[in-house]
Amino acid sequence: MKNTRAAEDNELLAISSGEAGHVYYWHCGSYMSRFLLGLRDKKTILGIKCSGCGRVYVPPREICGRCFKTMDQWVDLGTEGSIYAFTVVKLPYIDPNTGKPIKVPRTDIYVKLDGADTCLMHWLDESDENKITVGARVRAVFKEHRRGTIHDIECFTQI
Amino acid sequence: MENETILEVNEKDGLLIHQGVIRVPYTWAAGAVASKFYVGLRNRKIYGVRCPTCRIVLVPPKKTCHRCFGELNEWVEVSDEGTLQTFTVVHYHEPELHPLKAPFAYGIIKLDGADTGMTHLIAEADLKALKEGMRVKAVFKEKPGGNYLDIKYFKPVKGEK
Amino acid sequence: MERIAVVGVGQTKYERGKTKNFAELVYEVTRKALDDAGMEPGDIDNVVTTTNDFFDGRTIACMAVAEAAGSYGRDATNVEGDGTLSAFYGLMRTLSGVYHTTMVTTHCKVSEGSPRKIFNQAFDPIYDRLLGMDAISSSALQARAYMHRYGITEQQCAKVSVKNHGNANNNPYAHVALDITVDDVMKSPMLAEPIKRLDTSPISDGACAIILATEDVVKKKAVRKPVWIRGVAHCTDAYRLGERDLTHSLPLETAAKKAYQMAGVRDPSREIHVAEIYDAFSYMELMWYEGLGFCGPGEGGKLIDSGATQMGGKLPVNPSGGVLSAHSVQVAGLARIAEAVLQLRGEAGKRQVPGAKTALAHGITGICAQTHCVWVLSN
Amino acid sequence: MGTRTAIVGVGQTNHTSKRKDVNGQELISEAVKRALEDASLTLKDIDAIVIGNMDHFEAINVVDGWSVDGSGAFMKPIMKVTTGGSTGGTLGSCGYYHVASGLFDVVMAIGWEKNSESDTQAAISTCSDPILERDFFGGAIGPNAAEYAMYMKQFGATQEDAALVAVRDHNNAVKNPYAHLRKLITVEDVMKSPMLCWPIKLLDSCPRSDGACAVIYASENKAPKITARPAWVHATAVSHDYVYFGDYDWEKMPTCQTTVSRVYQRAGITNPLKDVDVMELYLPFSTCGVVWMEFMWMCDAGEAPKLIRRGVFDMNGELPINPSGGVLSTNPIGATGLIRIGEAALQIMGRAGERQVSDVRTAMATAFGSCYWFEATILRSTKP
Repeated sequence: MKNTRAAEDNELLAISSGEAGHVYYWHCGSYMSRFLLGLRDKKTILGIKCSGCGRVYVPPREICGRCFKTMDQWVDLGTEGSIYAFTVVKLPYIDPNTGKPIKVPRTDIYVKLDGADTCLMHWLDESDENKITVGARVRAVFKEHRRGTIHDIECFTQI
Repeated sequence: MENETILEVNEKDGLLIHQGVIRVPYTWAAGAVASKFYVGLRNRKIYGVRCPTCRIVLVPPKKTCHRCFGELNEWVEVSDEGTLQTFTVVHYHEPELHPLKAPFAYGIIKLDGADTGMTHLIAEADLKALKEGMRVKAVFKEKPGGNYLDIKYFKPVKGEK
Repeated sequence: MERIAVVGVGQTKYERGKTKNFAELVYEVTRKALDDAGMEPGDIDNVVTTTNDFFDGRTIACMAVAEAAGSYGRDATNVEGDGTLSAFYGLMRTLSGVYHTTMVTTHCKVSEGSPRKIFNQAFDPIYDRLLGMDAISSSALQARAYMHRYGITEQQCAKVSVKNHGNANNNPYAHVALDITVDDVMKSPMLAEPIKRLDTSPISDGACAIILATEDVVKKKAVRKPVWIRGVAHCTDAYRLGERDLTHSLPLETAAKKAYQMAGVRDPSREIHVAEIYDAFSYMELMWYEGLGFCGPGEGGKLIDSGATQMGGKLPVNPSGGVLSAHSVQVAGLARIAEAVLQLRGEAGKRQVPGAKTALAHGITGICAQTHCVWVLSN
Repeated sequence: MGTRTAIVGVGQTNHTSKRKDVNGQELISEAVKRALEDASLTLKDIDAIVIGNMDHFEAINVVDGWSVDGSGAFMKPIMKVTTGGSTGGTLGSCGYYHVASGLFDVVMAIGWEKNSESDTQAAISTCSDPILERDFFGGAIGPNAAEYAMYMKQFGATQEDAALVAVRDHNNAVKNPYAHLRKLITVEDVMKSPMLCWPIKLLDSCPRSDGACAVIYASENKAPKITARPAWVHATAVSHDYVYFGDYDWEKMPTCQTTVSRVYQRAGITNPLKDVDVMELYLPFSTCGVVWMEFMWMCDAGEAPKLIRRGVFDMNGELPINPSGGVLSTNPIGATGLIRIGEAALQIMGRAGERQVSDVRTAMATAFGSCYWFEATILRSTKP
């Protein structure tokens, strides 16, 4: 950035943003709040069912995009499901939350909870890809101290 | 909480508000043109470029003229003194943004030899006495960092009230 | 141009700290717009959403509202900028012959992020971003330049604030309705000279949606009170403030002339019956009067003094209370169109301008309103 | 009915990993000047401009206004559209609708990205929902890897089949002077490259690039005066069906199927192998070049490896795919989809240089991004 010895005509500078962060207060809304409070207070995963097409969505949301209808049939999906897809992240990319590299290896999974039609994303407590199979049964492991975020589930573990 | 987006959770009437921070660091290439400008500032010289078609000198310099879209490569040195075209005295505090503590002023300065204005800070001045048309002069930073604040600010030329 | 109508509009109430998330806000207004148009979701054949990744705190922010806007199974796209531009793109799609009925949505929760920092990111990272300017301080440079050149007074700007905050009392969607005097504005805290607290717009959250349809659809669906689009244009100034004439908006003048030409409007001050314009700061309304040809250059102050732009005046401007009374950034321009539509339908309630037949809506985007978009509508 | 519209000019930068010598505006201006030159037009001839990128890669708010010094939008109409990875396709559609509306005669679409200015993965991960998915989103690679793992299991396809796609695209890029990665590779090179997410390896994946692309659209009145052989737009379509990454039914790529069916139907295509002469596909991973073929009506389920092994999609095959080298060789994200459209147009116009496929009358371009959203455009040498 500051190579003062370089020849004037060839010197190419760059401007750095520094460490500045942007704070956000995201409102979860009533549907997502109920889902998160389910994790926090009942250690269970809630979904919502569309009365039009019968699809069960997790995370729950106000509308079914397919039917363009308000949904109100809450479904308790429990804590178990199967792995729909996974990836073991090995590249320590910059965490947008901290500006510092993430810890690797980290296993991201798409879990299809029993009774749901969509997947929930989370972490799996296994980073050896040879020990993970698509379709394997998994269960949510809840944290002791829960505060109403998706991380009230510590991770999923293979049953 | 490390590697977690949500730092704080607020609850009100059964509704949650999640607080988080996005901290993606950026490094913007200045490019050859702006680099030359900043190398100039390091030597306490302010460079602009002349557009031969539009017959104007643009400061700070750029590669393409916005008016005629012609390539600009005729470098000219302009004065470190100029005229204050407009200004504002800022009274609110925004410490993460403002390089100076309020009250301070921003101005648009047309340097002698330039045809476009340059936005910058105004300091070392009686803020109540600022006026359009006032003569101001660049104050350079002691240890240049290769960015826009290598001119620390502009200050009124002596003799100006 | 083939005749295209605005057939439905929907707005949320604008307020700070709305508890609905992006999708829920958008669903509220798409539902309202459909009901307003007497249409079913199946009648919509394509969607234009409007998002800003910085305000929403995520890149590809349009993902969050796809379902709520009705994008599932439909051709959908996303504009980043003022809602007047999204609506313009929606108009193009409706005119293209490929689609016939377009849903246009926009939402913004200004209160969730750091608006000053977000605005600062519009400045050039290579050059002047480090100065730390935001909307207030950069607009203050423009306000002073404009006022200095034409001898516009702070009191004249204050009159805009008094008028619009007062008008907001008649608008159930408005965020900040106030009964104030010029003196109140003058005594409100100075932020960046000459802009004081009451010269500025509030931090508002909200959403707005409109539905555009071809004349065939209007006939087929027997749309009640269609409002026809007569002219639209947008235009952009130079990027750097030091390269512009800050005292006179050439892009606004250019966009307005083009929109008037399309609409066959020769004398806007007589042919426009009501205008909803983007007054992010009080001085802007005066400058935009001039750019829109409501008065001559430098006569914005005189026009507000004359009372012509008040309710009951010759050309009421911002009967809704304008952006000064509700500023949900990317929504504000589309809200101007929605308000103009309500006026032309005679459904603007207590803020109705009687007998309005031709209305103008206006949006801006960028530093010191670098881009302007002008709409002329009629019933 | 709308105005018939054609592409009359294409310009792009020499894409590379990092352009220190230019800032974003200057990068854009290179593509704009080349597009104007390609169409023998000047900026005065341009009635409106559309621009797009992904905000969190460069952190520039109001890119449309900022771009003026590079895009040439001074005192012109400009607007910004963006849909993530598919932004380039979105830009092409936006340029097309500007002209098709009858409101503008000559319109320029510009896509750009300087991926070198931030950590691409950090910026892209902010596209996921902060409340729910951001911390678990390691990018599109996971599902695509799983997709191919299942495909291999179901149909007996191999990693070498995907490697053939990587070899095809990378080696085509050697003949494209604008491509970022231009190195001849072999199946062995692909197989030996580092495993990123089994079974996807480094050479199966797209790079990140600095680059810009500009494409000029013109009305039926103007197009024939600008160029003797314009590339007429016959159809565009898009599918934005999903909100959360977890919603996606990626085993079946429904967004791809919907979009492709729509454009084929609108353009009267029933058998792409016969009816289309060249394709520029947004394939972020080589595996997509195997799995998605059946969703694009190229073959029956599981048959793609046979076609690939037979060289059907090679430069001298029945339906060449990605003569430019595709996304695997060049990926300035906001421009990537527009480069596909620009390259498809160059093929129709007969201006694709060494990468030209002979006698192209129908070409197709696609874009892919965000929540597995999909866009497609069909271009022809004849008016619609």
